[in-house]
Amino acid sequence: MLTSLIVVPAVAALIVALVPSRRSELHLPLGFGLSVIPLAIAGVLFFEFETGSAAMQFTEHVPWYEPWGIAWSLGVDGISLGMIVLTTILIPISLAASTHIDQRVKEFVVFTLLLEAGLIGTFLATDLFLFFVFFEAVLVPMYFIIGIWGSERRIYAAVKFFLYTAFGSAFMLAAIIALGLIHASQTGAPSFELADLMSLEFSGSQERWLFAAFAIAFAIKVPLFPVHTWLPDAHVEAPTAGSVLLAGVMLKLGTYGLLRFNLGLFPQASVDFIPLMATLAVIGIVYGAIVAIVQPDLKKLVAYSSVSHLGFIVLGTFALTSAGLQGAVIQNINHGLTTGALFLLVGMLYERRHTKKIAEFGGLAKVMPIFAGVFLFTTFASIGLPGLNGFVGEFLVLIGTYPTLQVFAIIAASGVIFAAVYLLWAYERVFTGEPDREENKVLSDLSGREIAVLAPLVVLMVVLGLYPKILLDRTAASTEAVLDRIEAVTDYEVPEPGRLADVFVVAESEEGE
Amino acid sequence: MTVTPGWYMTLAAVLFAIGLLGILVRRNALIMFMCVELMLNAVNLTFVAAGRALGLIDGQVSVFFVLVVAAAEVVIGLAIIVAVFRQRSSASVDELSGLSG
Amino acid sequence: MIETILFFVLAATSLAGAITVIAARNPVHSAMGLLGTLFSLAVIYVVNLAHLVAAVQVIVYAGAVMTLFLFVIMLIGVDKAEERDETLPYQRQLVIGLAVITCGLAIALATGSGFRWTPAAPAAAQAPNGTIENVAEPLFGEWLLAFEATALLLTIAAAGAIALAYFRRGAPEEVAE
Amino acid sequence: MIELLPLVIALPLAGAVFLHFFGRRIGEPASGWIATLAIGAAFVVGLVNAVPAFTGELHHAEHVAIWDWMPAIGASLEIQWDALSVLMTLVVTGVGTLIHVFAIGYMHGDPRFSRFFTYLNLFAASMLTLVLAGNFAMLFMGWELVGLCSYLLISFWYTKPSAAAAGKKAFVVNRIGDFGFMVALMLIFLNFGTLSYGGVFERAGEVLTTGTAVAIGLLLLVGAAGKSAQVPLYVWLPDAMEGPTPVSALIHAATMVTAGVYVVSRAAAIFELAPAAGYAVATVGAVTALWAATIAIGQSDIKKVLAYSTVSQLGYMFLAAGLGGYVAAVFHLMTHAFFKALLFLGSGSVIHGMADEQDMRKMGGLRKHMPTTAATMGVATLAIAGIPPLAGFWSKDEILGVAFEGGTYGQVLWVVGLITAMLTAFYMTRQWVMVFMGEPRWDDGVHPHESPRVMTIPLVILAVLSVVGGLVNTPFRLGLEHFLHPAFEGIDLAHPSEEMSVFAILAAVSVLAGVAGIAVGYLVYNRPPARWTKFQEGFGGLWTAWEQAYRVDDIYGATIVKPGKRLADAAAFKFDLPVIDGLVNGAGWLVRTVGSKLRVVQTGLVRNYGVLFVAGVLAAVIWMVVAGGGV
Repeated sequence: MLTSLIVVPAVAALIVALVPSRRSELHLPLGFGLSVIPLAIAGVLFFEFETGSAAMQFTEHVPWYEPWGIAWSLGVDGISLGMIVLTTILIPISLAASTHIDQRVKEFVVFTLLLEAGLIGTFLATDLFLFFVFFEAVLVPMYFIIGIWGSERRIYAAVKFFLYTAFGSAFMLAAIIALGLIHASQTGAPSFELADLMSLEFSGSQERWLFAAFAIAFAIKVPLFPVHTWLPDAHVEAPTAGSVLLAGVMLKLGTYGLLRFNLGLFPQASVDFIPLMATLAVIGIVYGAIVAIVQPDLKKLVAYSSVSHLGFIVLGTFALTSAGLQGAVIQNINHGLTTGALFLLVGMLYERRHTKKIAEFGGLAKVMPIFAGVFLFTTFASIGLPGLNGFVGEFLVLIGTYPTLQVFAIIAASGVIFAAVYLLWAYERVFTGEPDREENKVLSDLSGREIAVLAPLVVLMVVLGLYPKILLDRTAASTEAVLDRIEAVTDYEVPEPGRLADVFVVAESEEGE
Repeated sequence: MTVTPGWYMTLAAVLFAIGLLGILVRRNALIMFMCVELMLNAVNLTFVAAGRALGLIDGQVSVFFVLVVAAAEVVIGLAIIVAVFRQRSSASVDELSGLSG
Repeated sequence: MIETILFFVLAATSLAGAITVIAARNPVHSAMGLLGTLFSLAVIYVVNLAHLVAAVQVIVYAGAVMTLFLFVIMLIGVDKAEERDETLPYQRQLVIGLAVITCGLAIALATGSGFRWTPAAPAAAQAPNGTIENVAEPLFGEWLLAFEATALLLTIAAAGAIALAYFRRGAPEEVAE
Repeated sequence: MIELLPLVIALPLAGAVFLHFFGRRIGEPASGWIATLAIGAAFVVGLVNAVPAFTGELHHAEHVAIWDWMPAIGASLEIQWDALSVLMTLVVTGVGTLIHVFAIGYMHGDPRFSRFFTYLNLFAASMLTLVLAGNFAMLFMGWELVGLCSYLLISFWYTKPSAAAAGKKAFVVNRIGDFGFMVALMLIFLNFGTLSYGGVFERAGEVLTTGTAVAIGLLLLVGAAGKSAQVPLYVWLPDAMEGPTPVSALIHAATMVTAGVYVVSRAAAIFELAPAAGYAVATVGAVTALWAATIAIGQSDIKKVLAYSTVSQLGYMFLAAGLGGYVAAVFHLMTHAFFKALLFLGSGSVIHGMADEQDMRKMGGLRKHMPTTAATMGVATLAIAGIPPLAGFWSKDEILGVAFEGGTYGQVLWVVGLITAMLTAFYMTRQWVMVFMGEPRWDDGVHPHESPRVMTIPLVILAVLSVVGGLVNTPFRLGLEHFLHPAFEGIDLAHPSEEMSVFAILAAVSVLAGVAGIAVGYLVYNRPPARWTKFQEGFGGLWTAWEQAYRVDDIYGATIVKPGKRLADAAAFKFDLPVIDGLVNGAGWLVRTVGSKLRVVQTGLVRNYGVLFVAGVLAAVIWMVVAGGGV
């Protein structure tokens, strides 16, 4: 079943490629139609997923290159399930939102479908080598999507995006190979299987170096604070579909990697690196939000807001508490939905006015009430209004982080204020007041197609906001497993909030006698 | 004072050095070519002397291969020189700097 | 005893030939120098019992290669003397520098105790006799593949030379004075 | 009947959703009535379920679970139904219904009529979620949703830039308060492992050290101050007057702003353990009361006076709650909801009649043209001034009584409270007299008329409530205290002293203060305007300070907003782009320059290459010799 999830998009890309470019009007609908199949498979996978167990399910294992122990082995568990479903949802939506693309539609649809195959592969791979192959493969279609269909400085942005990520993943490759060799030295045969590598013994500094190598690659992808400057450029220049997929799924490769590989393979190093990663995350939250406030360009504003939101996810991951981890995994998906919707909306504005500058707009609510309504709705979901999905992730992360990282949690909570500031201020400048410019007066409101594109995201935002239990149940077991393993291997004690309460009770009763 | 193979080796080394010096110093393409020939012959000498020292006939066999390579090289080299010189009058190598970076 | 005298004589002639190759202003003189070196080497081969090699040396090298050289020299008409000054900047100084380093290295190795010529295999009691049979047997036995490769190389060389010559004819006739 | 409780939230929510989609098609009055019906039904369901509370059977909290929300932190959507939430529900739905009826008249002719009622119903649902929440997470959900609705309703006329800015300001300042509230939740979760009220309040005694209790108390105070517009974070309420008047009445007088008082009362178990936090709440309350009262005196906009009056009265409630007088606070909350809603609606009908004129200096002599409004606002003015037997007297007097009993510090606060009572009486009378008495000072073309019956009926009902409301909890028959007692068991409620003599003296002093305020107000402002300015100059610079509300907005602007923007600009355009991006592009530049330097080596000359070649070989040989231990 999992292999079909990867193969179907690839075959779909092939089919679309075979359609002659004369019939260009066929490509997008065909691509959209084909992309619904993986969505169906992912849906089946989601409901057949056994909620209780933390083990990898639906695993497939086909030896690829025996001497080095590389295998086509796939598996899904609580952590990656959400991301698979999110990817299969966002691909059809971004295709449907790309009707404004006129030149070379065929290549666009082919690259998007290949991107989908690569992304799903990355989340499903349980063999590190296979993971790396997909991790790199994903860059190529995105490079072309940004490079060909982007706006003015697209070449610069595409090259910067590609080189930056490739630079990071070079370290990761070295670490993966090192792992394979260590495995060979300890157990005879080299292997890249995640389960095998988890049982390896490392010397102190060795583990820390390997952790650092993986962390660099994923930190660039997340992006964490110092290495984030490729994101605004990539987002501003990418076409709507590119931005949606880049923010919605590709950034999560970083957070997913940190959780799956950094925490999974190097528990002791993760515990040692908590202060550093937490600091970078918190800086990302506050810095991303502050910088977002004064961005003149809507897309850059949303890009920096992504830096801020993903800071929350990394903070939740490295808080190493059950609520924190669950919050991080859920926020991965919620951020994908809200920011995806925001980018779709900004894209629709761009299609109408061919500009993203906030100053160019004003008083649009009068001209486009439905659009303004949906934008406000998404803004509040992104700010983290309870009842909508943004809140669930952020609240879980903040509440979960406090037991271990008190000061960090409080500073991160201030990010909530800045989020309100920059988004509402942007909303105010763009939508309220009288439309003063002529071009703004004649803008058309949302068309049926656009509403159809946004509707599933809006529904999901409300459903996940009020009833996140369907997702929380599926991730709880896996995140607990990660924590138990860290607790078992290292001397780190996962704080059970409330146990403190019992502790107090016990302590007091002893003092009492 | 019997002649040990080492002597032949040193002679070959000196010949090689002279050939090398010739390439670096002279500007005329043909002279440089001859120097290359000189260096190849020095190598042949080492092969033969080593073969004699080690009692292996292979030393002399490999001389043939060096010879073949030298011959092929001369053929092509001279053809190029002739072709190039059709365009330019002087034989100096320094004019041929079209491939500069 | 006789071998030592022979060695010194032949060494002298070959070195002299080599020096004339690089020193002579007229290419023809350097060609003659090269020829001298080749002949003295041939004799050295004989002294080292490499008879076939000596014969081949004389026939192929001295005969074919040198004639080709002379032919080309005459064809292009570069047989007049040319000035000896150095055009490239730093070239001369660099070469001298390298020469000094090389001599330094050579002397250091020669006088240094550590570096002795220790052949990998023990010195053979009996030096191989380079007769045609002795050489031919390994040439067509062990080294057959290499032999075939050289055959291929020669055909390519021939084709290359013709190709070079052939294309030239198409090009407009430049005046080569 | 308890199972029907979720309906209390569901009905207004359903109303909001229905109107959102079909409101425009239903058209003007109908959508208003549907909304009113929705909240009215909620009131009925609440009333039905409140009967056991009145009869005293509801002696422990009932729980109705809806569904699991975030199990990892003990957060689920569950309703807690005890005396406190009963009272709050009835106030919210009761006053809410009246305001909905009023709004149908007030919003007549507005193009987005149905959208307004969608937001009003959504607000009602959110406030009820807040009030009925069974755990802190759901409380926080209601807390923020209420902030959302206030944002939507303040900037309802979004085409007015000032309204949009006011909405954003309200939401951001509320968010600052929510930040404090969230940190409090973090502390609670760390210590209790769950956020449900049951888990927290029962074990509060054993689990919390006084230090953490004080910390949680103070953080809850920050959250409450943000929502109930107390001293540091009150700046958003006066600007919130940009919204339509029914909004001001419902949200910024009766319900939302009281959420802070509700939270402090709900978390009484925690404040019980932290007297220091209690005193902090009381002090903030007293300071706010006095501070806002002084500003209200100088305001000339009819709604601004009421806004600062609300801030001041909320200060009173915080004063009582801080000293442990939760019943007094809730009692004042209820009575205040009645007469303040009445005042706002009254001002709404005045504005409606005066063609949206809000400046009192352009009014005067309206009692002849708007008799009902004048009469009902007169009643409310007397009530808020604390004239017996009206509601305001009983509730304010009980607060002052609680303060008086609260030890020496309590008595200091009592004095502050007394002064504020006098100021309150003064500025309310000033307002009433300027609007309804004296010579008409209208602009030309304005001809005030009495509002239609759909607006005046709620005024009359609220007037009756303002009169009757006080009798619920007179010292002779502590009705409310008895009613609320089950919600506060295990907490020793502070209340005024029992002996009649102390009560009598206190009552006399507070009535005296009230009457003095009214007298001064009446004497000064019943004269032609020239007389006013002479009176106002008597205060010299103070009066202008009050008028400009001590220029607090400018101070905040200069100390927080402007530096914040400069910091953001510096971070974005001086640090992020040049430095970090610079580093990245710098790497590219570095590679390019090194490359161009190396190009020189490629001369194209064979002999140069020869030299390099030989040099390389020599280096390798030397390295081998040296490494090989040759020389």
